Amino acid sequence: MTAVQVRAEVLRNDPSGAYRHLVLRAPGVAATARPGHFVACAVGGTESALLLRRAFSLHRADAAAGTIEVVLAAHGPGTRVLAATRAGESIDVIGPLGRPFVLPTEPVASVLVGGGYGSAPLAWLARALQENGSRVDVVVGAADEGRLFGQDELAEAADSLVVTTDDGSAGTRGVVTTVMPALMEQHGTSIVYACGPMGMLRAVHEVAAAAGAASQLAVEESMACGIGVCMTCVLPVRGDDGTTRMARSCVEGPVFSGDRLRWDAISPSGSAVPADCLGAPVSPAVPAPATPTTGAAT
Amino acid sequence: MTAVQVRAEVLRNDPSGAYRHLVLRAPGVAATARPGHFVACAVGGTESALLLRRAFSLHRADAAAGTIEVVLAAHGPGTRVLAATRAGESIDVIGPLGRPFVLPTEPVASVLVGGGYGSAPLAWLARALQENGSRVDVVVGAADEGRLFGQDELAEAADSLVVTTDDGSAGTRGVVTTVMPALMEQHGTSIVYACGPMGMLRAVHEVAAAAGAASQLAVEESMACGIGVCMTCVLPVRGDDGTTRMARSCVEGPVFSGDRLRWDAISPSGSAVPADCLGAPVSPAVPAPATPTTGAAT
Amino acid sequence: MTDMSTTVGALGLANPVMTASGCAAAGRELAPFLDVSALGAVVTKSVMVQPRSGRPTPRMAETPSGMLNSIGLQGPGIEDFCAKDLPWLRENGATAVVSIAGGSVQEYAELADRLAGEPGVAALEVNISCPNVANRGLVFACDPAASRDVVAAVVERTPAGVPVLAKLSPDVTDVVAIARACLEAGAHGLSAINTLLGLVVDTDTLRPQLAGTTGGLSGPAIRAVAVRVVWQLAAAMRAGALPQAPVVGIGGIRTGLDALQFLAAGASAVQVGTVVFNDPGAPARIAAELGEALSARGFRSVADVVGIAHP
Amino acid sequence: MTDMSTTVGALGLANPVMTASGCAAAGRELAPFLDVSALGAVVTKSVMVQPRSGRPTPRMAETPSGMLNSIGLQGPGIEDFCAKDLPWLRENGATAVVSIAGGSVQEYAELADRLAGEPGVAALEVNISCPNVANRGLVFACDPAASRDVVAAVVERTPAGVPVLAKLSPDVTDVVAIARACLEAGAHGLSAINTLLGLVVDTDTLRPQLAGTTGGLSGPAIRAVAVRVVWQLAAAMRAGALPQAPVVGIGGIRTGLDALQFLAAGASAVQVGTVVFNDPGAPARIAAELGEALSARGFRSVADVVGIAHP
Ligand SMILES: Cc1cc2nc3c(=O)[nH]c(=O)nc-3n(C[C@H](O)[C@H](O)[C@H](O)COP(=O)(O)OP(=O)(O)OC[C@H]3O[C@@H](n4cnc5c(N)ncnc54)[C@H](O)[C@@H]3O)c2cc1C
Ligand SMILES: Cc1cc2nc3c(=O)[nH]c(=O)nc-3n(C[C@H](O)[C@H](O)[C@H](O)COP(=O)(O)OP(=O)(O)OC[C@H]3O[C@@H](n4cnc5c(N)ncnc54)[C@H](O)[C@@H]3O)c2cc1C
Ligand SMILES: Cc1cc2nc3c(=O)[nH]c(=O)nc-3n(C[C@H](O)[C@H](O)[C@H](O)COP(=O)(O)O)c2cc1C
Ligand SMILES: Cc1cc2nc3c(=O)[nH]c(=O)nc-3n(C[C@H](O)[C@H](O)[C@H](O)COP(=O)(O)O)c2cc1C
Ligand code: FES
Ligand code: FES
Repeated sequence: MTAVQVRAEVLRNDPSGAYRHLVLRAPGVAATARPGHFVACAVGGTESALLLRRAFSLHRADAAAGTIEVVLAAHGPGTRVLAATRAGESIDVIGPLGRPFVLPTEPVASVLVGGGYGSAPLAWLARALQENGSRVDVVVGAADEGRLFGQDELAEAADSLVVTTDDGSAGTRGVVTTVMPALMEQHGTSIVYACGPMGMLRAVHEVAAAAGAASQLAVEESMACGIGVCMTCVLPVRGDDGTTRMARSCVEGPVFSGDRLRWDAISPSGSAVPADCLGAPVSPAVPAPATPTTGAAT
Repeated sequence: MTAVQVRAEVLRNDPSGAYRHLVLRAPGVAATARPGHFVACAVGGTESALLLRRAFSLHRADAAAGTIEVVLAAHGPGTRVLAATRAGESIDVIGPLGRPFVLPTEPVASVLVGGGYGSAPLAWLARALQENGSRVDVVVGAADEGRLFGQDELAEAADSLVVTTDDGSAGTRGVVTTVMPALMEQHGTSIVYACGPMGMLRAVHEVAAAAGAASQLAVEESMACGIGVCMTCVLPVRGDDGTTRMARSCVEGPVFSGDRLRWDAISPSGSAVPADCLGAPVSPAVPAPATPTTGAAT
Repeated sequence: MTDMSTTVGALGLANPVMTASGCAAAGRELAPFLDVSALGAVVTKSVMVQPRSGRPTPRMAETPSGMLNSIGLQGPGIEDFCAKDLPWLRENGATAVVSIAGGSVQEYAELADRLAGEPGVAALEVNISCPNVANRGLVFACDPAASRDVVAAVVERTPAGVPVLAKLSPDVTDVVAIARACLEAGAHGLSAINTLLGLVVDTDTLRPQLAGTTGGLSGPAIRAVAVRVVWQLAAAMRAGALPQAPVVGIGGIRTGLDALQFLAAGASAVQVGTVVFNDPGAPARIAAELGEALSARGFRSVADVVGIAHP
Repeated sequence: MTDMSTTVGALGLANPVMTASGCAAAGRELAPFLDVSALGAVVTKSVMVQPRSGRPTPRMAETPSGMLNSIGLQGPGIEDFCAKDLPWLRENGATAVVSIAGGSVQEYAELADRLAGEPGVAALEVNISCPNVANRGLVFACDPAASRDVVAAVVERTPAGVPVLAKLSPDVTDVVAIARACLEAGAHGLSAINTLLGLVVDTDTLRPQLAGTTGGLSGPAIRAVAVRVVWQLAAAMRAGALPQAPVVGIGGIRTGLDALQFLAAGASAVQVGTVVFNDPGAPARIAAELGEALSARGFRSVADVVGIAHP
């Protein structure tokens, strides 16, 4: 895959529960995209005060049609602007970015878990897994019914679908991990794929690990560049060599193997630097004065 | 007149030569607007990097219909954004602002001069003058035909219309002042109204003064606030008391009597502070070091 | 509902949102857009002893999310100000904070003397971001000793009960050192920040766009610098490195949440400057938004949130 | 057509547009978006002697027309850099300007020693906006003596023909004084500016948004400050108050006309930082736009426009 930067025409922008579902014409992106890849969208033109791109998982890419799809929640100023684009307008898009979900080389039983708009890539992923003969059970959860995404398509694509909501407004009242253990036991699941908020990913990983299953987790770290040049999107990840590094989630992720993430240092509000991380401060190398002094060590 | 701040719906946005002609629904503005008033339009919302409003002369206001009209040249980033607004969208508008053209208390012979989009308010002004029984001869000029505005309406509204272009692509080749003297002599013009770039205003004033006529000139100074609080839009103006002050063109103008402007200190690129201006530096009060030192005296 | 009243030393304010000096003239022009008596205060354009023409034009350049200005302290002089502006503010029920500026310690002293007798001066704000004629035009606010002298001269002449605020420039290596000089000289509070020195080149003329060459950068572009300065001042006070004093936060405030950033960083009140040019009703809107934000977060008073971002 | 080549001391560049340190890693990640060999230069992320984890997250906050970052100089350390990054840059025909950072004079000296033997180091840029461990974390760039020591140690160890650029912080009262210290210590040129110290409060958590509390403000928001610093340096050189040396302009460059502002203010070359995050192809685009702007204005060479905005 090589990322390309394109002006993508908005072909459709439809509501879907609490979200907007956008279809964009971006043949160069669609050509090499895989489930788990993301795109980075600029917000407005040169007169925009919002300089940083916003990242969105690909809901689907259709190489033949030259289209890509994203599902977005308008929660802040940038996503609000993007959610308000109209068919015929265009968005500056870079993609596909990141490393996609790793597919098993042999047929296995898998569980796919999505939280909120995190279920966006799951139907596409489900089809890819089924193509290689794997069983696919899907669990999607959200705070309430409006914040679920794509149940119809998932019901069709997957071997089974369980829905949970915090408030019980749809499916089982509870969270995704409430229903995972039984499901995994029933189908002998050996791999779990998940996409959603960090708290959920952690819980999913723990359930998977307890059942002896691997997990592939798509994380969502705050990103300034999306292409690997800025070092804002890092989190502590144990490498093949056993050493923990602050790894860039935009190029080494966003999909990580759950057992590589240093959960002891990761929280939904950010990550600490584990003491055994490569290059971690030994004694506090940079003294942190009570009063910050002038000048920033960036 | 009291200025109001409104979200004005764009009812029409049509091309007109090199310009865009916008019709906005803004009853509060339309109610008290007079020829020579201007409006200040915000560019985009809170996510816009362009903070300052753009000023536009009112082409016309229709109190009954609750509409105002402006003619705008898309020459920089802000005017480009405004020029691209579509019917149904809205613009944050403040107006009416400034002091309008002063109408004669008795019928007189007047010449109205417009340069480029400066002819926008002239048809409206012509009608106001005719209502009080004055004769109205209009001269409009521009670099080329595309940059003329509103000839048809002016031809209808005025007693006579002369068109000039620098390149001769329409009307007489030349500038507005080429044709003014003969016209003024023929009709015994006692007052000239003009709207256009500073170089033109100056030339118009000189021709008018030479013919013993008064002039009412609508200037176009760079404005940060448009409402009189920032002091960016000033130019040196002689007051009733004979004292020159740096007067705010947004509240004391934009229309000034030509004989009050201190032409000796005004140039198209900005105004100097005349030595006899109120509060002018005596000896350089603020020494201007070759290397600016830190800190800004605003 | 949060109790929105706040204090800046002896100055009690109905709410924490004031206009910033030079961005609201003396309040009159904002009357069509907001109720000046409902504002925390109107901080008037810095006034000098004599009338002053200000600089030649162009005086401004737009910049991304901000602007550059070089007005050069145009104003009517203190007599005219006392004759026309102060009475209007009094009659319209506004709380008036009078900003003063000078080219010498003597000039600041004269202004303080003149204002000492005037009714309706709720507080003085000393704009020390002015070139010191006696020191090759070096700005007072860049020099602790000069800042101290100016503030001491003003405090000495100002009646008890009228707080004196020193307005700091961000264009210094150590803003805490300047703040210390001002507080040691008797300032009752600190206003932070004034504009950053900037320059824009006109790419058509290939000359500086402002007639005054450089100008002051303001607007949302500088907000993070302003919040940082407020944070540094409050942190230094907490660490005992600076005497305790109220801080007024200024710089790029556009919304109630922007104002909240300043309060949480340690400001007891805020001022709205450049954003008034975008939205003349902004100070009132921001006060309302701030009230909603504080209520939504369960704060009962403004004091409860001041400095809460510190560890 | 304007001849776009320029020089920064002994460093010849195909065109004046480089990437800024920390905004292009070591060039590799930009390869899908532009031809690194066609850039003026790639300035690499400041490298330290040892590998470094950088700060906890969150490390960034978006601000109006800019951003705040506190990466904390995450990097692989000089050995890994020489083993992997420099060879890639060489192989891909990029002009490599290596930015170095340290916590002590000794550390900078070690880096200069290590790089002295390396092929393909076109120039060094000394990032002196780092806390000096020996002086309570005071940033080197805020202290003329510390700046002098660091630069002298680097210059001493760097082969003739490899220019050493000192990168200045805007967060000082007198940037010309720091520049003077650097030039007197032997720096061959000045890079201006690094980020401004800023802080953003998260209005949900009511805590600083960055794990590192403060961060560096960058992007178009700071452009007018950066152009001003370049102007001040060039003006001081013209006035004989500062030794003559080339200046590299940095700060908020988004378009060719922005780059032109810096050249006219006195920069011989420019760097593009934060805008790369918005548009990874920006350095190439900006070079092209600058070329068009210079041609349209009838300039035959870059040198003809450098400093033209000065009287
Ligand atoms: C790999 C990846 C995939 C994502 N997929 C989706 C998706 O499919 N649908 C969807 O709605 N959202 C998705 N997000 C989250 C989305 O990027 C953020 O909601 C969005 O950037 C917030 O922008 P804003 O203008 O609304 O908020 P603001 O708070 O104004 O954003 C300010 C800055 O912080 C960053 N930021 C804020 N929140 C987040 C966040 N949750 N994650 C990452 N960066 C953030 C923004 O990029 C921006 O730079 C994804 C994020 C990542 C990293
Ligand atoms: C009283 C008045 C009436 C005007 N009437 C009209 C009109 O009817 N039609 C029309 O097309 N234009 C009119 N203008 C000019 C118009 O305001 C400017 O063209 C516009 O502000 C430029 O904005 P920009 O984003 O295109 O350019 P930019 O160069 O990006 O503007 C940057 C800043 O400079 C100011 N500025 C730039 N050029 C001018 C200018 N010529 N005059 C005033 N401010 C300027 C802008 O307000 C803005 O704050 C009028 C200006 C004034 C003051
Ligand atoms: C046009 C203009 C004029 C100003 N005049 C003054 C002044 O006279 N005295 C003063 O102390 N500050 C003055 N300032 C600075 C503001 O009061 C304020 O400190 C600064 O602009 C930062 O706030 P802001 O970003 O909200 O504008 C002026 C600012 C602007 C934009
Ligand atoms: C994320 C980020 C990381 C940076 N890292 C460094 C660095 O390692 N060394 C350095 O000298 N400057 C660093 N900078 C500063 C930039 O090189 C540049 O001086 C500054 O951002 C201003 O330019 P800009 O507005 O174009 O970004 C960094 C800036 C950013 C935004
Ligand atoms: S977002 Fe910049 S390195 Fe990942
Ligand atoms: S534009 Fe602000 S005073 Fe006229």
